[in-house]
Amino acid sequence: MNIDVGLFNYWVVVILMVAGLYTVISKGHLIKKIIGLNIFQVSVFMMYITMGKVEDGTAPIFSETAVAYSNPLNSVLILTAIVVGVATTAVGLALAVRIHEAYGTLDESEIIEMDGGE
Amino acid sequence: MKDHDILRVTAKALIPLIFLFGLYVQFHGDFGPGGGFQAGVIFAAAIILYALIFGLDEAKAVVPPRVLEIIASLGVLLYAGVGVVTMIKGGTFLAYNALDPAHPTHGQHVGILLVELGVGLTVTAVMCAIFFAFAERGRRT
Amino acid sequence: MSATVLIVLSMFMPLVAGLVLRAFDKEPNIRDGFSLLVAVGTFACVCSLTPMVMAGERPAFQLLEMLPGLSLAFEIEPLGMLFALIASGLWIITTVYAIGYMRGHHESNQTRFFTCFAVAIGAAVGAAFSANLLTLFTCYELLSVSTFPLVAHHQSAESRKAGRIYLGILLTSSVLFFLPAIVWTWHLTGTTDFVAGGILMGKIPDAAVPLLLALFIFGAGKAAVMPLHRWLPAAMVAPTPVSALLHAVAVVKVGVFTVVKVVTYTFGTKLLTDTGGSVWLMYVASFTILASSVIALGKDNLKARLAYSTISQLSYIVLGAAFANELGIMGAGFHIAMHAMGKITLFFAAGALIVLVHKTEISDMAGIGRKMPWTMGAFFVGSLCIIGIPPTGGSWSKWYLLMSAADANVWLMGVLLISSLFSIGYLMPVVTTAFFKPLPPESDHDHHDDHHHEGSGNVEYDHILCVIPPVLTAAGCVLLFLFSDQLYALLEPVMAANR
Amino acid sequence: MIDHFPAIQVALPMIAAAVVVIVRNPLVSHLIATGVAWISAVIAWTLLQSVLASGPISYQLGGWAPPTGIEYYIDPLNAFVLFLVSGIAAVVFPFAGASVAAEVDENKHHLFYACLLLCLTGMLGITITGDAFNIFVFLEITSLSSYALIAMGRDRRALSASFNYLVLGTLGGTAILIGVGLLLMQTGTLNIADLHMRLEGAHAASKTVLVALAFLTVGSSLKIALFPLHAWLPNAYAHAPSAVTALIAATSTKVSLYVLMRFIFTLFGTAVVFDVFQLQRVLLPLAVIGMFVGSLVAIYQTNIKRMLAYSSLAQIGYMVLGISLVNESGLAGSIVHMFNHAVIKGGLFMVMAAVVLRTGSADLSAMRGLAKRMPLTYLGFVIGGLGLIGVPLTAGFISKWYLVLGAIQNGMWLIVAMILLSSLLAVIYVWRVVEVGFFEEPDPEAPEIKEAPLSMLIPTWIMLGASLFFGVMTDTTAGVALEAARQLMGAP
Repeated sequence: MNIDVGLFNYWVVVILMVAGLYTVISKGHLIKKIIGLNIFQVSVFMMYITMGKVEDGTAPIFSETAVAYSNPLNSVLILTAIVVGVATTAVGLALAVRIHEAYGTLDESEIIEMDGGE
Repeated sequence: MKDHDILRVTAKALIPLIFLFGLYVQFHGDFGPGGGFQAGVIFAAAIILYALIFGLDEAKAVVPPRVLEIIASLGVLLYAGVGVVTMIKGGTFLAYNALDPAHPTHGQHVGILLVELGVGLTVTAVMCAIFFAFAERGRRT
Repeated sequence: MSATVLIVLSMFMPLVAGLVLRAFDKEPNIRDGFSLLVAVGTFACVCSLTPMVMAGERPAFQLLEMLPGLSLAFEIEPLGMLFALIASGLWIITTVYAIGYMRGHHESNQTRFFTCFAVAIGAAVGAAFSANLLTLFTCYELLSVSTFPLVAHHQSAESRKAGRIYLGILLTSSVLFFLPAIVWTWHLTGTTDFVAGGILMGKIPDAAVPLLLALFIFGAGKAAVMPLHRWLPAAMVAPTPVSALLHAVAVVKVGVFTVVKVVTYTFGTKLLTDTGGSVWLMYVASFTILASSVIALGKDNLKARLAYSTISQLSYIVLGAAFANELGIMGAGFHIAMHAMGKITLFFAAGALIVLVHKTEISDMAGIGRKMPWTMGAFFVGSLCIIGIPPTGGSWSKWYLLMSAADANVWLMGVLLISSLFSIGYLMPVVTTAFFKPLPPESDHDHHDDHHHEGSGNVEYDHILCVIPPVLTAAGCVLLFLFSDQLYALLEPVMAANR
Repeated sequence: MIDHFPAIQVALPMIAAAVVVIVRNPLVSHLIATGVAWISAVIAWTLLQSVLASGPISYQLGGWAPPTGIEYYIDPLNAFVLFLVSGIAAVVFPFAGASVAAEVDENKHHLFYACLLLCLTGMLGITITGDAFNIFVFLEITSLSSYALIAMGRDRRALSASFNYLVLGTLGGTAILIGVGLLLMQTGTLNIADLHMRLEGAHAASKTVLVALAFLTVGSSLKIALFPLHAWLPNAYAHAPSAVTALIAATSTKVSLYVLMRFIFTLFGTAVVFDVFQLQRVLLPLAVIGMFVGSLVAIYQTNIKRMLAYSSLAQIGYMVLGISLVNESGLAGSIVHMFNHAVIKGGLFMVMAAVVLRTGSADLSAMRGLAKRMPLTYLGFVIGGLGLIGVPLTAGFISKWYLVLGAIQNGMWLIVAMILLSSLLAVIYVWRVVEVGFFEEPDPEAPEIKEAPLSMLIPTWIMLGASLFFGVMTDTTAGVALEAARQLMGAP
């Protein structure tokens, strides 16, 4: 297969995305699910940053010497998305901690069993 | 870890520097890389470091959780407050130009600084609160 | 009072009364008196509208616009007038009867009973006055829901099951068939109003006419055209006043009323005769008439027998509509009135037997006529009316239906005649058993049982509140025979519109 | 002042959330939240009237003109949804007091109300914004606060339910983020109106757009809980604090549905979605299956909150069905059902909140003979249930009318039968509850149960009264829905 080097970042994005999704779906351990979610989200962050990159562009900070800047919009968007991701992870971990306190386990199938199969 | 002198001394030396760097990132954000988010995390890092070295109770004495809640809310209020002020002054929500109609650029400076300050406050408080919330759990059980 | 006020009063008085009744839960006398008062008031309102309609007016009233272009509106035309008169008039008598029955039978939850009863009557009058399909459908559903507590009144497992069958069939059929039929009509014509002569002419492909008609007929499950008749026998677990007024008059008549209304005011008889869209219905209705008569013959339980007789008689009306000619419509309209009067008499008598001597099976009724001459006499007159023998009103409706069949499909005259024989077969044995068989010697067991129920040593054979109503309605059967010209005059415009 | 209503609509609950955290007093928090919800509702009503009278409103945040800046864009559709969300909040917030006092720790009350307000902020934000990325941000605000709210339920199952929701909700949110990213890649803009203009031309049928559509559809379907992406919904509804269930069930899936509509009709346009990519071929079967699966599973539930949750799944099927009919009547049915179902289901969950408060259980067996003990509450259930079934004179009938009309206009007779059949399944599960309440005698040994407090009864009846009111006075619901559908379908 002929892999275009210019699309290298996107290949990484796809691999991370699928790996993250797979982890979320296949792993029964709640912490691993959160890790999977994080990987999934990071892949999207990468996608945004990659598409904002302008060849030979510098970071979008005003400078006398620079010729081209990368698109600052993508960085700004992803900054927001990262914050959202952090918040989600925090809430997820907090829930995991409380689930561990309430059930004594973090394994999804055991929790379902303790809930009576719902 | 209170007994480790090296850690204590290093931390005492580092924490002010971290704060200083945080302030730089916070208020230099409109010229260079930086802003409220990053600065907030840096501030929080300083406090978390303090908590790690000197213990949770010491840290809570410095910034009680109740204060964190208030700071977080104040940050949001500051942010929203700027928006409200711009509306009162005749612009749309967060239209900084309206802060100083005679010198729109000046208005923008003031506006972005205040908003970023709000963001910084909230992020600091929330990061610390998250840390405290998790750190506390282990001790209870 | 203006017509609008009268329309509003005659529909909403029962509805509001239903709510007010709840407040008198602890005061049975006030509650029952109030029920009676409202019944009389409603009937008075309906009556005072009658002269206007007879004079050719069409009092109308738009309540509100429910959907853009679709409103809850009411307009009184002769058929509706007739139906409203029957429902509200018989309500008075039934209320008197119900008070006697419910107290004599020591029923629980009497307040709920009278509340739901009032709401059901309000819905029936609303259906009678409705000016478009949507309003009719709304009242139809309100009637189904409000009568459910009446069917399941005893709260036993059996009556709840019957209630489920009742509501299940009625709701399913109406939602599954009636509603899409209305939406389809709206889609085709942009209106659902009842217009003399129909609205569908030229708007619907010929092939679709039987289909749409089928949706309407089976959608009106209350008309109990087979195979959607199962709810009617099931509903017989209800207290007898309910069976009498609702399941012989209001509920089932809303069903056939819908059928007649749809045939005359939505399709128009011309469309149906031109396209032959109602031919299939003649056969289905004929089958229903014969099949349910045969079933009725085999039932020993009096109320069950009457229920199957009702199914059969309802299909007379459907058949009249299916003939889709002026005499058929006239016959259908007549039969709505005649059957109502006759069947309510029969149910009143059956209920009196239950509440006074606790007899439900026909074979147990030997000789009872000698003890209860008035009740069984009324039963006899009612039977004549159902069978269609002078001097009762039923003979007129049979007459028009036969004439109509002669026009539309001669062979079906045979169905009408045979089924009349059947109805003699299932009604007359009751009368002969009651009057001509000897009364069996009363066993000790019976005494004990009666003692338990009545609180006195002797069986009470005539409770005034249970005996007067059947006698009154039996008299009504005869009066309808004598004064049928009034009825004819009322329905004449409907006939004219279908000429 | 009135010019700034779009901004105030979103900013006010956010500010209030911050204030509530500072104030900390449960009673004052409750009062603030209630007041804010009422003001929001008034603002939304004003906006709706203004949009209907004088056309769409555009509000430029920060004074930057679109497509550069973030724009709040209000047309009949989202004005309608704004009014729906804030109206429901205005009824549920005062109601929450009694229920929350019984179900949530005293020292968390202020945080509870803060989360409630943030949730409201998020939903209003999603609805009002005209910027695709902004939708994602507000969506996450809503989701995060709902995770927290659900986790506050008494039962430990609330925690696992919330976690489940978090995982699936994040996947959904991120899918929307990916979709928006792909569109940004293709067009370089985030403003929805601008995106639409740029997508109309050469890009319309490109693979990137197709993938973006796929991600956006899947993402919003997860949040809507469209079958088979509904796994999070039943437990989340069943175990959340009752007042939260009432709010979330009534609004959150509806807002997500709005997002889907916005993406399909405004962002991509019907031509791209339905003519080129044939999305209706996916949505239609899923909607129909959802209708049946939801209703059938609901019939077998003994926990009534769970039963209502599954019924929501079925009702969501109706709404998506309306979209996939691709005509004005169907879409209007979908929009009006969004409103009607919100009112009906909100009311039903409020009834259940009262039942849970008094009996301590949402189980069917606990409701035996309850109609005698709590007549007004139980009558409420009957009214709501009739609305779910779609009996005329209730709001549910109006939506069914338009859905059936839409299907008939397409000549889809099978779909007509499906819609009606599945609404009959509702009769079964509603009637079970009605029968148990009215026609069974209460357990003689059970403790005496009082009628629900007035602070719950009044809001419940306002909600259910609305379901009756909007069943007969349809100017605001069906009228606006038709207008919105007309504009979305691209008619002049």
